[in-house]
Amino acid sequence: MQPAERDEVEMLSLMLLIRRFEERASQQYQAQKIGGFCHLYIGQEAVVVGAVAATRDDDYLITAYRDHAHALARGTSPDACMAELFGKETGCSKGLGGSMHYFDKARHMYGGHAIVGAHVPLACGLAFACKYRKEDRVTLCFFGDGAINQGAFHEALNLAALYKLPIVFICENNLFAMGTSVKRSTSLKQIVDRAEGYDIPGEIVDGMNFREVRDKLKEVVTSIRKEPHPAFMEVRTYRYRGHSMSDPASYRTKDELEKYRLDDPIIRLRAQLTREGKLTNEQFDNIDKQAKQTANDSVKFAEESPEPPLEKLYDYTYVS
Amino acid sequence: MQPAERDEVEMLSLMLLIRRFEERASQQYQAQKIGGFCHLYIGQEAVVVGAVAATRDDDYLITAYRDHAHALARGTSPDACMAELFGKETGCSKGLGGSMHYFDKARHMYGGHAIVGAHVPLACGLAFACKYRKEDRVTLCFFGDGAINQGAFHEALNLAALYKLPIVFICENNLFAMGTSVKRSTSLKQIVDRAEGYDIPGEIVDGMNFREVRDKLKEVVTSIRKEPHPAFMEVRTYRYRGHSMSDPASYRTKDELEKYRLDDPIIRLRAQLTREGKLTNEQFDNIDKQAKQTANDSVKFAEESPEPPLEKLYDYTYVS
Amino acid sequence: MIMREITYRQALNEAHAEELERDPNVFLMGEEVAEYNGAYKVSQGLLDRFGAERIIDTPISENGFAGLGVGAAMVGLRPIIEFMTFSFSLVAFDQVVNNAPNMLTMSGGQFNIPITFRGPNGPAHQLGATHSHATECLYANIPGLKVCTPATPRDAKGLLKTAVRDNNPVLVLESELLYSSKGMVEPLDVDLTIPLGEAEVKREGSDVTIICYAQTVPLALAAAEKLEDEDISSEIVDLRSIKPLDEEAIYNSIRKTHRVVIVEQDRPFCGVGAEVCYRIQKNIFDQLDAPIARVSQEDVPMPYNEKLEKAVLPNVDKLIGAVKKVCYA
Amino acid sequence: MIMREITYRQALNEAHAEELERDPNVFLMGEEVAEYNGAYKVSQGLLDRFGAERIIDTPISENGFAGLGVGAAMVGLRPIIEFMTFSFSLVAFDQVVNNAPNMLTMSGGQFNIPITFRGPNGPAHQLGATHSHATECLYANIPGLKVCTPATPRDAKGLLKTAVRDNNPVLVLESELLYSSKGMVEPLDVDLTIPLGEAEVKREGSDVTIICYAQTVPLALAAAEKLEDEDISSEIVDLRSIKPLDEEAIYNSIRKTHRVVIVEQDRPFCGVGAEVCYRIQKNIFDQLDAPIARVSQEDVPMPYNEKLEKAVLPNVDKLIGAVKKVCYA
Ligand SMILES: Cc1ncc(C[n+]2csc(CCOP(=O)(O)OP(=O)(O)O)c2C)c(N)n1
Ligand SMILES: Cc1ncc(C[n+]2csc(CCOP(=O)(O)OP(=O)(O)O)c2C)c(N)n1
Ligand SMILES: [Mg+2]
Ligand SMILES: [Mg+2]
Repeated sequence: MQPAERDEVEMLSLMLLIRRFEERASQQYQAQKIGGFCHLYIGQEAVVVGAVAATRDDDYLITAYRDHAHALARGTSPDACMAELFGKETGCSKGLGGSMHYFDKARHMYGGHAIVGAHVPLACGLAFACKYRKEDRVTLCFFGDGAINQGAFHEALNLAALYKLPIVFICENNLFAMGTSVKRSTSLKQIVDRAEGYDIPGEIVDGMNFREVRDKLKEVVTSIRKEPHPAFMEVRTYRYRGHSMSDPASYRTKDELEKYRLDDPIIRLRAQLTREGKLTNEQFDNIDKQAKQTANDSVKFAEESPEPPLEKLYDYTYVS
Repeated sequence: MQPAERDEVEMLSLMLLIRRFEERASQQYQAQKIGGFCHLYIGQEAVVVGAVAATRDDDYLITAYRDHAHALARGTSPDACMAELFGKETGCSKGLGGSMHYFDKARHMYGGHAIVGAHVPLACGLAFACKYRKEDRVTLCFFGDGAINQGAFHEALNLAALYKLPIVFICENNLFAMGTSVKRSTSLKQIVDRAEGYDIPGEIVDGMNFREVRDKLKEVVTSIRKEPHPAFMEVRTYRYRGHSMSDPASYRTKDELEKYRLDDPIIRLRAQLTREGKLTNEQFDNIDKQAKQTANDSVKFAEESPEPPLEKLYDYTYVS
Repeated sequence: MIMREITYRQALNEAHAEELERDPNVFLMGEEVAEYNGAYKVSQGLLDRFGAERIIDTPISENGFAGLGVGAAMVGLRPIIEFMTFSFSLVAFDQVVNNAPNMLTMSGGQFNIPITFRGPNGPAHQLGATHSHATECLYANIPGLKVCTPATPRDAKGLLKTAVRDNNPVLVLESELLYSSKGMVEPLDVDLTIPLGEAEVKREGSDVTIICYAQTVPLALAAAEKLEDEDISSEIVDLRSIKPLDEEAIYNSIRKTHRVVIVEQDRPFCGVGAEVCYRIQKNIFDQLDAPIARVSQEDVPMPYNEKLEKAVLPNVDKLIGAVKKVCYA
Repeated sequence: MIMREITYRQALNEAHAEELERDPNVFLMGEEVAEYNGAYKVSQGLLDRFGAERIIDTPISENGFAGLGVGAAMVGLRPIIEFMTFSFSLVAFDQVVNNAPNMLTMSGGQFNIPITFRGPNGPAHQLGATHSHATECLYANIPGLKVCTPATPRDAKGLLKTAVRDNNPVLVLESELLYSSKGMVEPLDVDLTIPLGEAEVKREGSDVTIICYAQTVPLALAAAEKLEDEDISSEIVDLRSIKPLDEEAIYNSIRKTHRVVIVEQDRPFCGVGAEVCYRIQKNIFDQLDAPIARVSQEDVPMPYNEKLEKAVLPNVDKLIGAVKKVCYA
């Protein structure tokens, strides 16, 4: 079963929805409606949306704490996503997980994980289960450039290669781990070179270009479905905001930021579609209006949702 | 300060001493004079002796639990080494460390470590200290082929490369980690390729050939002393015995073992020296007799040594 | 029903085989579990019987394969992860204490983790400071984990089978020094399971309650024999599970004896005995005729020397001393 | 001597600066400690002042750089290793619990490890299950480690300076929620050190002893105020160090009050309070007029929701409830 070609305008809408959702989330965080850590994906939207466009809904997906986009891209409702930030019972993790722990079992979104690198072995387990059950699903494992220096990452890559697991390791290289640039954290000229150390095929992908992400991933996924094996993608991208809501990001220059903004993945796909006559300005404005509306609605939904009842406090430690 | 060229006959004597010492240790283990785990180095002698021949006495050395040879090669007395196995107070770790934990501060032997891979970060710390103090020492860090799949190994290599630490990572590739062959534990065609993933220069060395180990390491060490940097060596060797005293090693064939025995590092160096007229048969026999005598004497010494007194039990938890 | 005398090792081996047979979602993964048949031969013959897809050797990557197990459990497999010893689980600590037990809460109840971590735990014989960790108090501190500590072949088999069927992460802490010990176990056609959280009175008595588990159970039984000679009648309560803890069994015994000694194999500071002590004094303070005593390890890193190691560990003499103290208090 | 009012953060910053100044063997290493000036700004300005050779940023490799620190300490450097939070120390658990504290024993006394591990510990605010670990009981279980938990700026400065000079591995467990709190501290020209293993009576009282540390100290002080209104006079003993534990200070207070509540920030099962309770009942059983009570976290993974998080944590109301219970028992 190959996925139907996903409509590009729809994918553009998804990117817009993610962006508008996070802009609202950011406002709500500043208004102290949201607590804990909150990491925004703004600027990186083409990465996960490109990945989703290249895969099936029943492929497995897992990521780190910068996870809002990953759930939204998989179809988790913006209402449930915003409610989670508000710690509400209607949230995608019942208000118990928060920003860093979005989960959506029905949509094969396996989180939302906050210990850097620690979910990479989990991803191997997901892929292992597919192979064990002789399913042809692929597991998409997203992580940051900072994660590649954790022991867990290393052990997982070796295991994936050894057991020939059907998994794509997708490094969202946004050049920084908090305030530390890749140059200062990693002994390599390019991250993708590390994959060679496990005999895993690797590729560099322009993460600001939706079509490139989709097309390169499609190729890889097709190959994996034929014969399970791991693959590695270094996807080059950029986050416009600070690391988390509390980070002023003074470790980089305005110029650098502006350079990337000009390369915005949404503007780029919009331009491509417009040029090709597949999207008018009016249509785009409508899509954007819709995205904003959905995001606003999600705030309203979250605000009006109930908190998890106190007596449920003990219900999530063990199942019977 | 370059080390004086170490006399090759002396180095041969050292290899013989190591072998005879471990043969005695093996007997004493079977006689239940020695407890816990005990891992023999027999067959691998050229690796550490070659390394010691290429370095200075004040260079730092650290290794895993298969460590008898490393202490002996550094000059720790066979008496103290055997007494340690017997758990005696005269042991090189006062009988508190045992076979896996030989230490000799005066000879810059920093152990003897039993958690696979966990000493590799320690080695980085030793090298870091040298750089911090602007000393031109090199740190030699030995570990097995099994250790390269531990997270600690990976994090340490990246740190060493990033901080440009003066360290040689020496992988004693004896083809097996317990009963698991390298092929079954590692996703790579050759271990040395993993060093590339950290941009660390690597080399493959024939570990059954004393001269090759010494000469290749000398080159590397000279380069490091000029300008601190890490280097990686995959030294191919073989252990004749089981993993530890309790392992029958039934995972490999007699033929394989015999093949390596023919390539014995002691026989090889002896032949080279004899061919070159630097060693007569009589001299060799004398050396071997001496080695056996020393090993036997060490057993006697260990047997006659006192146990650590009970009241010292609390003296090694904290220092003042 | 004719009981059989088998070893603790054999009991564990049977538990594996039966659960692997029963449920295709069960698999065993760990270092040397397959081709080598287990470092301690617990998995002897399983590779031959169940094949390489279900009995899986790993590289020395505990953190990696523990995490792999948790991931596989997220989608309904039921991994048994063997740590060659629990001392090596410390390099996988994050996976065991974060990913396995927190997933249910973090996902708002969507993902339970039906995983079993097992292997020998606690000091064995002259293995030194890094290879002798008794981890039960560390893991029992973590909400979301269950921890059991079988002392007999029967408990080993029954608890492991229960653990594999449990829908939560369970640690089965075995004992290297018990692998060759023997005991009576139900015949092979009995589907033996023992509930987690049920202690067992291994010996009845009236003067003092000795609370023990794992390696300290045979030790307590030996002490009880000797104490009998001095007319002290000891009741031996084997906790079997550390978490959940069977408080009622403890209190029932103390209501009879009014005196307690806890003998544990872990280190004293924040050890299992401390928690048990706290609960006893909180819940049945008035039943106590003497302070609660504990015998645990000395609070020092484990030395290699045999005599010193013995001095660090709890033993029969220390236990007898403690019992007498609480009895004559 | 004119005391100054400074923040806990500032106090830690001064402690670093003074020890770096005093001893060229001291260096600071951790994630974001240098160019970013610390995730919580504890190391503000240190890079500028001491340079990149002594204030060192790392990749996200806690196990790696913790181990690097231990290695450097083997040859006499005195590393301060910052964990961005102690929740992240769990990926470095093996280095902290094996290499740092065991080296002295394993080497027969040849290598002591003068290292300080520091950073915020325990729940902060809505950080969820993996970022809220209170690790004090886990580390205090390990022989060879020392563990302290400053609650005030003065203690933070004095204990950290002592830790850096200690020749053993010491964990300084700070509190994120206390970083901005203020308190009086000696002038800069005073070389303030506070011994490890000395508790401090933070408030005198006669009816009940409240034992606390770290984040539960301000909580206990607040409860004491309220209890005063109900004519219950509380003595507040701040442990300051968990290991070594100042038993005498505890007993001295109890000899006065005969009633005890322990309020701790960690999880209950095998928590710090369990150990303290065991020692009290063992050593001064006869002084107790009521069972010892503990207030600790609920034994569940930390939920994100604010209301639920509050319900998990110890708080003033829970503490007052517990005090009344032991006072009216
Ligand atoms: C083991 C661990 N160490 C430290 C942290 C704190 N931390 C959270 S995110 C982060 C940076 C990660 O950067 P990167 O992997 O590049 O992902 P990005 O934030 O850029 O998406 C750090 C250090 C953590 N969560 N886990
Ligand atoms: C973290 C950890 N896991 C497992 C072990 C048990 N163990 C001890 S040695 C060993 C094999 C190591 O093989 P290798 O690194 O190749 O070294 P060799 O024994 O061949 O010298 C294993 C699995 C351990 N000591 N530490
Ligand atoms: Mg990044
Ligand atoms: Mg090997």
